[in-house]
Amino acid sequence: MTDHAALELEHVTLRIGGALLLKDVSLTVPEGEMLGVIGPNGAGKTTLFNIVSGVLRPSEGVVRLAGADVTAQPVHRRAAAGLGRTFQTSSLFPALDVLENVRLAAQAREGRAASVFRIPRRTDAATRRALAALEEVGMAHRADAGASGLSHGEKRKVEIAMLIAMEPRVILLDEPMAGVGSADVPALTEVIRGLHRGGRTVLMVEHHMDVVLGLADRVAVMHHGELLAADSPEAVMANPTVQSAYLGTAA
Amino acid sequence: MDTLILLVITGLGLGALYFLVASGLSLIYGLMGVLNFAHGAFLTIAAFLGWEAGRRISDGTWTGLVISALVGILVGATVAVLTEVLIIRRLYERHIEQALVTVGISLAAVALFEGIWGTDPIYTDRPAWLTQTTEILGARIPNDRFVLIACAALVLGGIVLFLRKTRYGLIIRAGVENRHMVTALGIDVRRSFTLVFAIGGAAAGLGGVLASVYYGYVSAHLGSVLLIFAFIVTVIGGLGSLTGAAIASVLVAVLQQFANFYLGGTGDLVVVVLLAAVLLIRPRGLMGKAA
Amino acid sequence: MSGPVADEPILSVRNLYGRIAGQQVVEDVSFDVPATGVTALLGRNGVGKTSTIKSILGLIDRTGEIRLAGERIDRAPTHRIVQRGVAYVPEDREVFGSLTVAENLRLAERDRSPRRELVASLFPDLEARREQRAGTLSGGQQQMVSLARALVNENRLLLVDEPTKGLAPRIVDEVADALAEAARTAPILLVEQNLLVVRRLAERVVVLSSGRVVFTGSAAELLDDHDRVQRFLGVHDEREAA
Amino acid sequence: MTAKSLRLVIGGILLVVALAVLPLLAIDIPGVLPGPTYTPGTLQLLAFALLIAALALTYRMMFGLAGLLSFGHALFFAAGAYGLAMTLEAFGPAEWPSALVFTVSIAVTLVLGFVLAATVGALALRVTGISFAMVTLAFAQAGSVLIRRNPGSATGGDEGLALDTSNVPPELVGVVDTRNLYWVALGILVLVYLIVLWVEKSRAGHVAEAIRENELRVRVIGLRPYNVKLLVFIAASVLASVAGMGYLLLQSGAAPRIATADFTLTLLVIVVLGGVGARWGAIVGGIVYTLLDQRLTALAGSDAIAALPDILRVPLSEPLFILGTLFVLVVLFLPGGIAGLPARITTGRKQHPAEPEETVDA
Amino acid sequence: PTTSGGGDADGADAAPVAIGMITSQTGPLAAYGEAYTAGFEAGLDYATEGTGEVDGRELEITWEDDQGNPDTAVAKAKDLIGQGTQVLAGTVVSGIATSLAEQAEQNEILYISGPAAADAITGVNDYTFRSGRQTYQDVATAGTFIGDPDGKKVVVFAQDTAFGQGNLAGVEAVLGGQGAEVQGVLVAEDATEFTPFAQQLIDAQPDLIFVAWAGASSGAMWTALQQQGVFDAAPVVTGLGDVATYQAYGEASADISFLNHYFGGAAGTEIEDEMITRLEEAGAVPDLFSVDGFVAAQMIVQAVREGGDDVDAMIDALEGWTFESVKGEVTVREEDHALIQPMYQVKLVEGADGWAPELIETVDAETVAPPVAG
Ligand SMILES: Nc1ncnc2c1ncn2[C@@H]1O[C@H](COP(=O)(O)OP(=O)(O)OP(=O)(O)O)[C@@H](O)[C@H]1O
Ligand SMILES: Nc1ncnc2c1ncn2[C@@H]1O[C@H](COP(=O)(O)OP(=O)(O)OP(=O)(O)O)[C@@H](O)[C@H]1O
Ligand SMILES: [Mg+2]
Ligand SMILES: [Mg+2]
Repeated sequence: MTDHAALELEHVTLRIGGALLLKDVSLTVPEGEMLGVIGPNGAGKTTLFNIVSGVLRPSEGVVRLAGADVTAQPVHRRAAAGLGRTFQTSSLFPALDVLENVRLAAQAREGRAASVFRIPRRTDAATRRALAALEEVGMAHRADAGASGLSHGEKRKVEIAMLIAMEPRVILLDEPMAGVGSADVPALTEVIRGLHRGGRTVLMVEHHMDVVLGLADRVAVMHHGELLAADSPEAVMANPTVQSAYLGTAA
Repeated sequence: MDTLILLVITGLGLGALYFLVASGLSLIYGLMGVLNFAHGAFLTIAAFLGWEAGRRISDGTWTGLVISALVGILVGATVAVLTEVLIIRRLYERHIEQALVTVGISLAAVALFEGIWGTDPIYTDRPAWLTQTTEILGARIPNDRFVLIACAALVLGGIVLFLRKTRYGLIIRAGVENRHMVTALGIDVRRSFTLVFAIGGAAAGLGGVLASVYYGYVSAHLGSVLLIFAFIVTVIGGLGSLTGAAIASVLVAVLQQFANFYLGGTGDLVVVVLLAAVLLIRPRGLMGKAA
Repeated sequence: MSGPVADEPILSVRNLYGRIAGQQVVEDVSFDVPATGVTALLGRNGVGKTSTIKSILGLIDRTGEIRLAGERIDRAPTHRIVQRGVAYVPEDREVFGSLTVAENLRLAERDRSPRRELVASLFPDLEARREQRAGTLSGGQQQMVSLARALVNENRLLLVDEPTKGLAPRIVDEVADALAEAARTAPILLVEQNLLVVRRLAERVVVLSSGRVVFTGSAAELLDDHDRVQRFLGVHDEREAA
Repeated sequence: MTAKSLRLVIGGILLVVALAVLPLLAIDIPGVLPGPTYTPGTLQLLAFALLIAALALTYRMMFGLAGLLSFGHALFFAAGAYGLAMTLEAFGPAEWPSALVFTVSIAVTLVLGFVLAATVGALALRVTGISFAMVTLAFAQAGSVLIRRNPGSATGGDEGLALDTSNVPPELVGVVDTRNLYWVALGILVLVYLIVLWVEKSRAGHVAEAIRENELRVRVIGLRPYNVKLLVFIAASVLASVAGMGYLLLQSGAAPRIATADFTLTLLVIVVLGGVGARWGAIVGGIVYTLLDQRLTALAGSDAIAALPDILRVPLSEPLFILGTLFVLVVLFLPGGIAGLPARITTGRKQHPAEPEETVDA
Repeated sequence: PTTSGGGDADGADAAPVAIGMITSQTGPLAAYGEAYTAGFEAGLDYATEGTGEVDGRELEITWEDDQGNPDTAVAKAKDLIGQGTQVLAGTVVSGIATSLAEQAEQNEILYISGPAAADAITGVNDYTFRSGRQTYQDVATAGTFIGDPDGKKVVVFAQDTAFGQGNLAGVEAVLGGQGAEVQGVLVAEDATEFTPFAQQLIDAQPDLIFVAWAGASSGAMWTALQQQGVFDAAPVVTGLGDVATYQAYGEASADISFLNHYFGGAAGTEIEDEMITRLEEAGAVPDLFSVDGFVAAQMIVQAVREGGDDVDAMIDALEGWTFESVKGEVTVREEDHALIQPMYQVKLVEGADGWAPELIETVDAETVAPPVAG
């Protein structure tokens, strides 16, 4: 294990057009931490994830993964270096079946993922890893189903299986519970806990406060593109700005 | 010097013709995402029927020409509406298929026109003034170029006003993105889409009649020749941008004139290079909106 | 416009069948939406709540009898149904990403005198972003646009599908307030996962399971019965589902 | 290997064998083939159909698998045909045996095809969607213009380029040897099929499919779409030039028509007609289209048509009118193309319900 | 179609001779194909005195449509050859003629090319003959308009296609060879705006402008030349095409000097009358390429009569053959199979039905004979 933090942001600022989307955000996430990210709608949480995963480049500032400066690296390089993410709205490959979806992720991990000289087989390592990942999220029985016919909760689980198959060291989850029925929340919470327990560093944006409080080691609060605080769940919940700007009376 | 002026003004005239063809194409493509390969066929049939009507009533006069133009506009709009209602409508949100059926229509239409009007060009009569020239700074400019430029400007202004002043532009842009949601807001998208096709077809119809004035003939292939330039102009100008298409039309035509004249007839090669270069440097085209 | 008679339901659905891509997703569903207040349509993921609403609007293939204030609407095309005063807030927001916020709202205005001030006061955040393209809004902001599009008109019925999905807790509160406010003038058929919101807004509930109605009755009756909540919605504790 | 795939393999082999022995049989299908299968005219037509099928297969790999809508595929077919014709003519030291010159010319053409594909692909793939289609169109248009311009009398311009047969094996020259050319065409089709099958089944094929669905998602799992798309583009293009070489030998020449955008559009029509969903769709599409084209022309010239009243005679005597109309009907009513037919017959269901028509308000 | 194993299997001389005619019945040049076909029918009727037989042997003629497309033509040719065709003839498209000549050589049968004008077909191989004129003869006829070309300046205005390039090369060879200074103004085929080029022509200050143009854009091109005053600057010569083009020159018609291969009434020979009678009976009119078809029929009959089934004997029968035809006396030159024939100088005059051609002068066959192709 290195002595570097899993993820470091230094003075990250993002401007698009005239709008200031992120203001001087600095954040360090140590190896193995589960960090909850909360904040009002439009605070910049998804934007932050886009910066970390490389979908957006910061106007200023530096992004480091395991000590290495990745600010200029394209998305796929960061992913190959062990960064996995999900999207706020489900995105699978609808024309492929569930197993194929997950196997793509597993292949990517192995390298030579897009080789013409290798034909995937039911027995190869990537397939085995994909099946194991589906097993882990309880979706193995749906391996042959087409991805487009899955229910919302099932899609969420398959996305997480893809993450597991990639074996990333750092994971970004953007609202994994959005649209998941109450009945499935506990199971999915367990799946996420499992992700973290495997020693991975997890950042999770989530509006379901009990899920955040139940899982996170630390909670970061975004507001108007700024990082207001990153502290223990209790301390954050007690913060008056969080109370008024984010929680309102519903908490 | 007069060669230069001649090149520029005739280039403008050619650009006007390109724009007349491209305007309908760009409108339909930009708003509805339908890459309409049948646009050339709209144009050709309008030119043929416009010519048939014009010559029956009074050949080679201004009345004849005006009647041709009106008939052409009407025919273009009608054929476009029929195409939309009978065929394109069934394929909404399936843009590739839409483009494909229009390929089929254009193949079939050109063959049908050849069957009806034969393979040889049919030479048309024009009012005498159109075949004369006007001298500008020593360059003798054929008069029909001025008509082309004026019509193109009118069409550009008309369509821009239509989009600005009515809700149709909005409805169609939204409808292309998510048709169901537009109906769920209580709007009859189909009517708007048909209207846009009608306008695009009318522009093609006018373009067809004017093209037959410019070339001096009508033939089954009139439309297909112009269509490829109209595509190029639409893409260089930026999808959905009518002003972009107008600027690109002039740019392409003038450049083509100069290259044909000074660079050993390389006009079309230069245009092709321009297209590739613009797309590679600025994939959205000159005036296209950010993706 | 003749106001509905007090005891006549604004919406009545009988033997509704709906299919997507040849697959039956709504089966023989019948229920009424009373002319006032909020009726919640509940059920676990994938039981067909969204599909039911879409069938009512004619957005998917459907058969059955649907009446709006007594008049048959099951053969009418979507835009006609909406023009009769039905507003729809879709599950996935479905804002027009390439249009600006202002354009999204302008498109939705059906009435002569749209209630622009109401919308502006409900969602001040949107006022500030009128010229931003809706595709670049955050998820929550898009949800606000979607709601605003429905509330900008005078409606006879609101069909609202998971309006609080992805919203921050404080906004969930505000949206619930807005819906409560809206429900004073027009009845709402609401799909919602957050049972706290359901309890706060709904008087009546209809529960679906695998495309069929399994329960209709008062909201309190259902929510207070832990057994039923557990059976129909798979939830042990209402709070857990907040 | 599962029982099902084993059956498929055996079926495929039997089919190829059946096709291979056709020239030895005298099967006559009046109305479909111009004459019995051993006659040179019929073999020529069949061989042409097989080559077009091979070309359609390569086009499907790009369009159907990777979702790359190219308007410039004809360029690579033409590169194969013209490339081989030009190398055969321009080069070949007199002291080399002609078999060697022939082989080396093929190799040189393949390398040229590869370089061209890599260059065009590398540039065009920097943009996506319609822009990609337009850039490929631009390159193909440039190629087409160059061929027609006849620079340095290298391409023969409008008149095309005749095959210089001095270094072509005598078995591939002359009408009596049409049979051999037929076998060459069949060989090319089988080769193309196997390579396309391999690419599609490989990891790269799966990734290409995923890219078609959602490019950002592919990048997020750590793959670079550009490389895979380029690979598919190059593979399809080089195979297209192989088909082009077959075409040159079969036709004893190359005509500028094969470099035009219209030719690419024809390919698109073929692939859609056959059905994008399946490989065999492209093959069937290629064969059906070629035969239809030929037969409809025969029909157009027939006395039966000439005797019809004008309103029927004019459209029916235009083969392209019939093909175009047929194509529109297929897109409208048979979305899966010919390859989609079996599934439709077994499910018997309309896949795309028309929008409910406007009805009178109650 | 039936298959025949060739004449000799039956032993009898009465076996029919299979002739394959390939030309455009559809496609861009269908009109030319039609004229050629009608001319051929007339010629066959004339040469066989209405019997369709030569020495008791039936000429079994199969017509095929090349659609203007070499692929189709080659397929059709192979089919015909495979079925035992001994003589191929036809096509108006030079590209197709090249392919057919290639097939004729590969398969050792006789080929008589149609109206396709490319010089390259002359002398391409032993099996290939022409029934029409070639580019060289057109150009040489144009040259007759300026008397002695020595020291004169000739500008060739043409499209940058094989046809245009061929004409420029022709002018350079013919008139350049006679001491004229030749300059080419070549325009891209797709160009639609010709006004600037008209200026360029005037600026060149030529003694003669030779225009070689094909296709639909010719109308716009002539208008441009007229508008810019090119006709005032120098005499303009071009080839007069088929009937359909007579009205294409618009206002410029009277100012252009035309060279011509043939138009109805140009020759004034008895055989021409014979042809016209037959054409009119068949509902056709005499046109540019009627003679090519007529000559082709005469040549085929001669080949079969003298050569029987032996292709070498057929070649011998045609090589050096001089005969009376529509345009007068024509000769199949022995060395390269060029068809040595007279050409015409023509002008257009306006009549009740629009513009119609009128003969100025017949140009002697030897004056415009191409040099022997090597
Ligand atoms: N191109 C742009 N121009 C202007 N503002 C933009 C642009 N793109 C995004 N924004 C704004 O940036 C802010 C951050 O958006 P982001 O999606 O990161 O929010 P979020 O915290 O994820 O919210 P939510 O919880 O609702 O998903 C939003 O206010 C959004 O409107
Ligand atoms: N486009 C589609 N293609 C195939 N099946 C679909 C499609 N859309 C929905 N379904 C299926 O229809 C059923 C009902 O879906 P619906 O969206 O109505 O459920 P829901 O009750 O709204 O669920 P959720 O709570 O997840 O929103 C589900 O089983 C779903 O898988
Ligand atoms: Mg977000
Ligand atoms: Mg739902």
